[in-house]
Amino acid sequence: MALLEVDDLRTYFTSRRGDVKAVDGISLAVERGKTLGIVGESGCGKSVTALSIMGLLAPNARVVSGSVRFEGRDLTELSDRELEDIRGRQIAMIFQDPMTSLNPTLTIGLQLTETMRRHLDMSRDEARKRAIELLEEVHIPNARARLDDYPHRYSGGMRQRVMIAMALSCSPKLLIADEPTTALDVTVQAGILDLLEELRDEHEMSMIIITHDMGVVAESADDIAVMYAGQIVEQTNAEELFDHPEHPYTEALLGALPQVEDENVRQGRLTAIPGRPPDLVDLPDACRFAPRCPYASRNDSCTAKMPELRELRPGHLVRTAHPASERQGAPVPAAAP
Amino acid sequence: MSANTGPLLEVKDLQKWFPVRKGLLIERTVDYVKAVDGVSFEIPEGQTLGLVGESGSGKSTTGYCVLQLLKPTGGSVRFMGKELTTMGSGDLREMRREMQIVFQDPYSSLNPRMTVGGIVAEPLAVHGIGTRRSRDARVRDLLETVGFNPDFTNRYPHEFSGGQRQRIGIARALALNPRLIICDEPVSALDVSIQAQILNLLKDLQRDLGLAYLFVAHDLAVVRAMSDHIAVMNKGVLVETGKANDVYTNPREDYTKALLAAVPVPDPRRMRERKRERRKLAHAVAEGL
Amino acid sequence: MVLNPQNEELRELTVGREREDGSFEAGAAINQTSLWRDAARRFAHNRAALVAMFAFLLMLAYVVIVPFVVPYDPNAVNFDIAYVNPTWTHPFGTDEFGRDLFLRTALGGRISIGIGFAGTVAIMVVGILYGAISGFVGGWLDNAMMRFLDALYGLPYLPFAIITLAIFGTVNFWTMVIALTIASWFTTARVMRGQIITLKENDYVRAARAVGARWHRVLFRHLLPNTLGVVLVFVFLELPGVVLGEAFLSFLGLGINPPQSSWGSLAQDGYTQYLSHPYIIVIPSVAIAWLILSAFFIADGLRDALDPRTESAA
Amino acid sequence: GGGGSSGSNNNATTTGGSAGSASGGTIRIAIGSEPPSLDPGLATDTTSAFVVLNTNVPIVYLGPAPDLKPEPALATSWDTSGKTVTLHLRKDVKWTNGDPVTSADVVYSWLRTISPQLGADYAYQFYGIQGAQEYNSCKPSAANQQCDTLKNKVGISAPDKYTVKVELTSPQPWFLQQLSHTSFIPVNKTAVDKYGAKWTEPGHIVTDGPFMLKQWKHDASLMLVKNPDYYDASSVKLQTVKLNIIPDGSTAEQAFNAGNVDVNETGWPPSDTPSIKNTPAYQQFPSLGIYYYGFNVKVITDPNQRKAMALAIDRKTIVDHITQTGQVPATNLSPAGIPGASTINSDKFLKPTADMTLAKQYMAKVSNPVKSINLIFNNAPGHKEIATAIQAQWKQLGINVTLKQMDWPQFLKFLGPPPDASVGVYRNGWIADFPDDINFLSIFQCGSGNNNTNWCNKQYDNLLKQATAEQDQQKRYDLYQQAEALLTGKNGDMPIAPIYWYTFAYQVAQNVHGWNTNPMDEIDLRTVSIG
Amino acid sequence: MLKFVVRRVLWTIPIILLVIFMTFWMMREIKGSPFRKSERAVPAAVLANLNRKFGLDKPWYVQYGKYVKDVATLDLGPSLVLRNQDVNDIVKEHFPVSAQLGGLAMLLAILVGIPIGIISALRANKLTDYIAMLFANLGFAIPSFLVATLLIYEFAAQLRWFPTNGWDTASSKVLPVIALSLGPMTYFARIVRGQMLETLQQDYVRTAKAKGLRWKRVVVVHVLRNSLIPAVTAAGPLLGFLVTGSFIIENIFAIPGIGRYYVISVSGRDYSTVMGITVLLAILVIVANMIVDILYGFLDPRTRDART
Ligand SMILES: Nc1ncnc2c1ncn2[C@@H]1O[C@H](COP(=O)(O)OP(=O)(O)OP(=O)(O)O)[C@@H](O)[C@H]1O
Ligand SMILES: Nc1ncnc2c1ncn2[C@@H]1O[C@H](COP(=O)(O)OP(=O)(O)OP(=O)(O)O)[C@@H](O)[C@H]1O
Ligand SMILES: [Mg+2]
Ligand SMILES: [Mg+2]
Repeated sequence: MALLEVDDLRTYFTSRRGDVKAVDGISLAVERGKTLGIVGESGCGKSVTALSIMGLLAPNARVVSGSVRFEGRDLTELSDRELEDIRGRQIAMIFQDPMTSLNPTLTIGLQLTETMRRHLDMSRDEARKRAIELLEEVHIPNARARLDDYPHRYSGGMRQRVMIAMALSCSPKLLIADEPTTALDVTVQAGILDLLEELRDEHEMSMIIITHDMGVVAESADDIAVMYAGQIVEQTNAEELFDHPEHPYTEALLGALPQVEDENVRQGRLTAIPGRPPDLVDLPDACRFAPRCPYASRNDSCTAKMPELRELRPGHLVRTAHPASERQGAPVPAAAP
Repeated sequence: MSANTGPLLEVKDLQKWFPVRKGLLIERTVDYVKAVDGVSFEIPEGQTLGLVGESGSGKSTTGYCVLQLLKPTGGSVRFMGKELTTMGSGDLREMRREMQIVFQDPYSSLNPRMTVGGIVAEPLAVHGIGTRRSRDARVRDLLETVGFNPDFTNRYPHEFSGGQRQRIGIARALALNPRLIICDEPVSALDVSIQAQILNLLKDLQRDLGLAYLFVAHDLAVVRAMSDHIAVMNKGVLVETGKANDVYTNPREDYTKALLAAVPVPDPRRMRERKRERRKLAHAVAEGL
Repeated sequence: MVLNPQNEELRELTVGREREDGSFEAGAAINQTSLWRDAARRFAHNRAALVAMFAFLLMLAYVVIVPFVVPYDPNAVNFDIAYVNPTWTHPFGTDEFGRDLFLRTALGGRISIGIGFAGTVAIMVVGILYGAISGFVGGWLDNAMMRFLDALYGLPYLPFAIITLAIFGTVNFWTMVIALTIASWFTTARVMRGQIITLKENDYVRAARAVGARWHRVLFRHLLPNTLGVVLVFVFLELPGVVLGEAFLSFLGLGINPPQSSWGSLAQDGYTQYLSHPYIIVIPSVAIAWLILSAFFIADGLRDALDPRTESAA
Repeated sequence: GGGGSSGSNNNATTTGGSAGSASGGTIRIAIGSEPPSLDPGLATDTTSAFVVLNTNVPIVYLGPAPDLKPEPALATSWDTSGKTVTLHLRKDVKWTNGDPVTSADVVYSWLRTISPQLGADYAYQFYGIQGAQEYNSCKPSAANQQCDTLKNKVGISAPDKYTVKVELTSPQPWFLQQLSHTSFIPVNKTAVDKYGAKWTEPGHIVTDGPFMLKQWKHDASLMLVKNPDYYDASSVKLQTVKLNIIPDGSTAEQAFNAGNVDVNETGWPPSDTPSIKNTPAYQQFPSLGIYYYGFNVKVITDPNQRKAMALAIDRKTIVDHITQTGQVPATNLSPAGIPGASTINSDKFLKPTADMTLAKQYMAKVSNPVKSINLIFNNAPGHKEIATAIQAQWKQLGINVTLKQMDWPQFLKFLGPPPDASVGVYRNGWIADFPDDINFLSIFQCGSGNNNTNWCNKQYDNLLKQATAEQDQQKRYDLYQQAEALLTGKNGDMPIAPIYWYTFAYQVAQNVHGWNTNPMDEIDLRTVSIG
Repeated sequence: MLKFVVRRVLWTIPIILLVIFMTFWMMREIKGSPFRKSERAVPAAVLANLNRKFGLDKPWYVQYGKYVKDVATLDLGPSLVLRNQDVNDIVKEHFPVSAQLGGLAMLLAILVGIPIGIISALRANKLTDYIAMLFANLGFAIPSFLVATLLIYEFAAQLRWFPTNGWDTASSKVLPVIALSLGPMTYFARIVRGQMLETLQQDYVRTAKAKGLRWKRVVVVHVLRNSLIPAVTAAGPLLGFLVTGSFIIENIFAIPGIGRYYVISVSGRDYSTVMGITVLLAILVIVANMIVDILYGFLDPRTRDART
């Protein structure tokens, strides 16, 4: 059994215009010790998925259906107090913006130790000692002295390291990182990603890494789920996805990305995706990508009915009527290893 | 325009120091933040210079100094053979017809209280070009050029998405038929799919109008896709300049190497190799702490 | 209490900061409303603000219309009908001179609301100019102007209004407005300066300068219009302060000249009679509270309406 | 008595009858303001006078109304011959520091008050004494020498330890009554020299009256205790007097109703008068004071218009519906309680009620009526209401009155004399300094500092001059009558419109006995008892 | 931080000079003399004596210079109206009363207003919230003179639980403090509520929740502290306002405070007293603001570095 199993999760927001179907039937599994990457355009529901797992949704959100099974327990059915015991202890989370995710009025030390004191029953001194170790672990120099500093004295990269240290402090089984490097410079990003990988191995935890950057998932994920408009449109392991993208959207995403190692990139043009994602309030019963899809036509099945998420090859799920391998003239890729 | 043989833009030894003021009652300048410290480069007509570097390395400041939106502390900026740093404000206004800027944030770069038409027409209005009628026509032209539905001139910017807004910003920059556009991270706020649209647009415009770009970005892949030459900036100084492909394939400075190695590529196998390279370099460069 | 003029919290407002709402293709507009219509729609969805708006308009209507329809002379003295308790013929009763309070409260409202708005506008004009210049010019001038403002902050508000009235020697509509303005524009100036300084950092201001716009265009086309939302909210936030200030001055006997009256002076009249005729103080007090509350909720609604961020948190 | 800068609710005292000598006790009195000064030389207002009078022995006390004859106090007897007055002092009056009060104290104190250095407002009370005005007018810094010379020329001397001799500038029949004024009360030189301006603080202050200042919490309360060494201590019944300063009438009324004070001297909102009048606590005393409207005769030039306006005022309505504390509608300037009033006020052209028909007749005679007039008044309680009523009454004559409410110093500035050209009518009042009608009539002399009307009538001035020299009382009253008629009579010029004569009203608890106020607003606590 | 304080303190000197100058100038512009207290004419000689005695016959710059010197030596001069008192005495005697009144009102406002704000934010859009905010808005809208009037009528005159006036016994302080504190109390309630709601949406609160902290701790440690910042910012000017602006309450309750004196002095043209009190109050406001700034630095460490 996987560590985390999300089954047909639907999270809607109440708004004046109607329900915003931010997450609309997502199923995921995170194996122990593995990293799941979730990629997708802004607004496709990546964060809402993560927050649904954590039970940290905004007051106007509600989980309409589905379950989030963590080690067999359905988190959506737990009370607030039970959830509090799991958060930070079993499942930890890092957020996108390290600038605002730390409380500016409390010292790093306090924010770091309070998790341990809450979950691990440590004394103040023990917790401080452990905090120093943790800061060293995330490569913060002069950790002892910097423990009593306030967050504003830390750079963005350092703050994100603190966030990581904090998330790891109780050795959670699952770490959810929601765009942990988007706000950071490339060099810093690389450092953070390396660090996460290093710690994941060390602590033997599982990870969900959420990003809009294909490069980031390529670097750190074992399995990847591509999201589009509240749904998963393609899901498989990392190499398979980059080698043989099936969904037109995945293909387009890859084509739109300039390649730093491509000598001729200056001369060529990039693949742009026309159109825009659908309104999450008013969704037709059709493939959500159809309006932007170069392969969809009016009398297609996918403009009349939502395609199922199907297992095209073992371990390669895709939700489209026009997977690359089924298109005319497309070479049929070898089965995934 | 006087024919001149030199490059379109020639920046020499550009400096911009921001004073750090301290003092009890009356503040005195005690120190400087050397945001730009001795930067030199040139951009020939119709070409693109890519300026890369980490956050805070002084890229935007360089751009502003070129346009004289910030008064440089020292150095020279010659544009079309004329020295801008010592130019009077009247002459400078004239020069502004020839050089424009596109900003990173499509949200803060358009005045929310002005219509799309008003925004794009503003450069024309400021320079008293044309009648209201002829300006309207020109605005429609411009919007069409950038792929923006010209029927929406009476709408307000907030009604449009980031990509659309960025097009409005580009239309504004094109209004005066400039020769040089400074693109200050024009795509870093956009999603990948939109980013590609804008990059394609900028490329097309360069080809059709013969524009020169100073293309500022922190995403090395994007810079590479856009630039003929590259300048790598770190802490206010240029650490490396050269032809784009040379810099990318053969970086000389460790800083450049580290920068390149840190760029993720969408290919897991390639990524594993890069990670190893990166680790090797890791100690050569400060980690941005 | 008087709305503390030095308090910025209430006025800390954000100019419409748009939220990234996704990226869409060039061409179709995302939503087809103008900024103001958008705000109006949001305002219309705020029930408290709507009720307040209705209450406010009702009050305005009362104040404007009643003097035309009530058949009494507001200043005629007739001791025979003094102190008539509220009845149908005199819905608010009569005062010691037998004057109809329904009519006089309406007339007093004209003055109170008039002073309120005139004072607010004066505060706005002075504060906006001062703040805008300070923030726009920046540098040492900004520094000097802010230090000067610090000094003014040291001046206690109502006593200075009193001193100002004493300098004028006579209390009429305009001297009252000036007195209430003189020590109340500081906060507006500060907030305005903050606004301008923030707005100055917007790229569209840079863009305007990059195309060669001169300072006045930058100030009047790009900066000031963008403070409009804040200014509008401020008008309704300042209003209670000015109205209450007028009431306090009237209460101290520094009110508008009789037989004219304002709600403040009516309340003062009422104060001296509250033991025997309590309705006389209650009516103008309720009117003041009515005005203040409705202005306050309107301000609240406007602030939310003009801040597109509130959209999501419905 | 001091000024009536406050409104219609003022207060006053005479030595009351003999109340039963109940055992001593504490009385708590609400007073309207902090006494600005307890220095007899500097006190100018009624509140200060109240405390000064009860902590000191004046030169003379005033007898009961209506005559208000001088009665022995510090001076046991006196001789008057022409312009010379000789005072014989009591020998058993002691300062609270044990020293006797002597003629030297009197001479010292008077010269101190006159001296330009002290800057006493009431120095002019002494101007009837030879050389006083000259001394008071000298500039001490310019030539000290000169001031000293002038000081020596002031007609005040002490032939022996208990005799004071005064040389007046003219025979002033009222001078002895004037001596009852607090500004003539001697001060203790030792204390003044030792503590300077602060000598009136408790602990420093040295007095000689029935009570001593024990405690003074500024702006909150004063506590007086009985002076055991007062020469007539046995007749003083109260042990302690607590004066609570409550400026707000409503609060004072509430405090009285709640039993927090025994006497409400502050007053109350007029609208509460009808109910208070029905309680046994209500006490009312007549006053030598007038509330009037003055005309600026340079603006309202036609006497017929002034008469019309004066006639149009319905005094009774004002008294009944606005002031309400038993004030008497004033048909003349001279108060009904002034000695000789029956003679002086015999021309009753004006009536307590309005005579609209007559008023309109007079108005019709006016060739160029002034139809729009500014009326100024200060912003103390009560004035606004009266002005509002009169505005409505004058409206019936077709006159549009604009009311201008001002704060006090501003008001005085507009008042002049001469009054500001914009002023058509002003409100004013007068409470007697001493009980002789000259005190009222001389207000309207040409060039008088209190004549704010611009009205100047030589005939009137002559009548007053004759009266000043006239020793025969009845003849003097006749002269006063002629003068009064020039003001408010049928053939008079009507520079003023009298409105009402003051009364003083209090809430006095049932267990307080002997509370009394004389017509000059003096409250004497010697005879008051509680229990 | 120390430097910041020193700097603020140094800056107050020119600011206070400016305040003195402005007050001085305004007082000179007021018509009317401090030496006419009644209708009675004051003879020219007497007026001259008085002007000479108080130095009002000197040119304005001499008066101003002397005044500044006096202030520097902490001698505010004699009162022009209360002839036996110095402004120093007046201040010494009455300021503590106002300070106590203002301080107590402030304390009450904080002790009641802040919890109301907190509770109503935590119960946002529930009945408790509506009731609390109804109270807060009414308290904001009803003029304090009406509140004072009602309190005296009900609790002093009718029920006789408290005295109607005065400032000597503890029970006499109850009603005025309540009357004065109602406005600021509701003000605190509103700003705390507003800021709480804002803070509750901050990323770091989400972080705290993600750490699994108990809700109570999240509120107390992470939300409260940050929500109090605007209240603290408001408190400085408010304290100044409470001490300077309490004269209506002082008048109604017959409290011997400085606020009432101020008004009396203005209408009495007691220049020296007005000036003295103004300077004092200006210093008070400036100091209050300074303390707030320091406190602010305490609560929000970001500002500590930003300002040195
Ligand atoms: N509180 C809310 N109320 C209403 N709609 C919401 C709310 N929060 C999120 N949404 C909507 O839910 C959808 C998914 O949001 P989500 O934050 O999960 O996107 P995301 O994939 O994380 O995007 P990004 O890359 O920008 O973080 C969006 O369309 C957003 O507008
Ligand atoms: N007005 C200013 N005053 C003081 N320092 C400034 C000012 N503007 C910029 N700086 C400093 O100058 C340096 C360069 O800033 P600049 O904005 O040019 O960097 P950048 O390379 O564009 O970074 P980014 O990628 O974040 O936009 C930074 O350290 C910044 O803090
Ligand atoms: Mg997200
Ligand atoms: Mg930049």
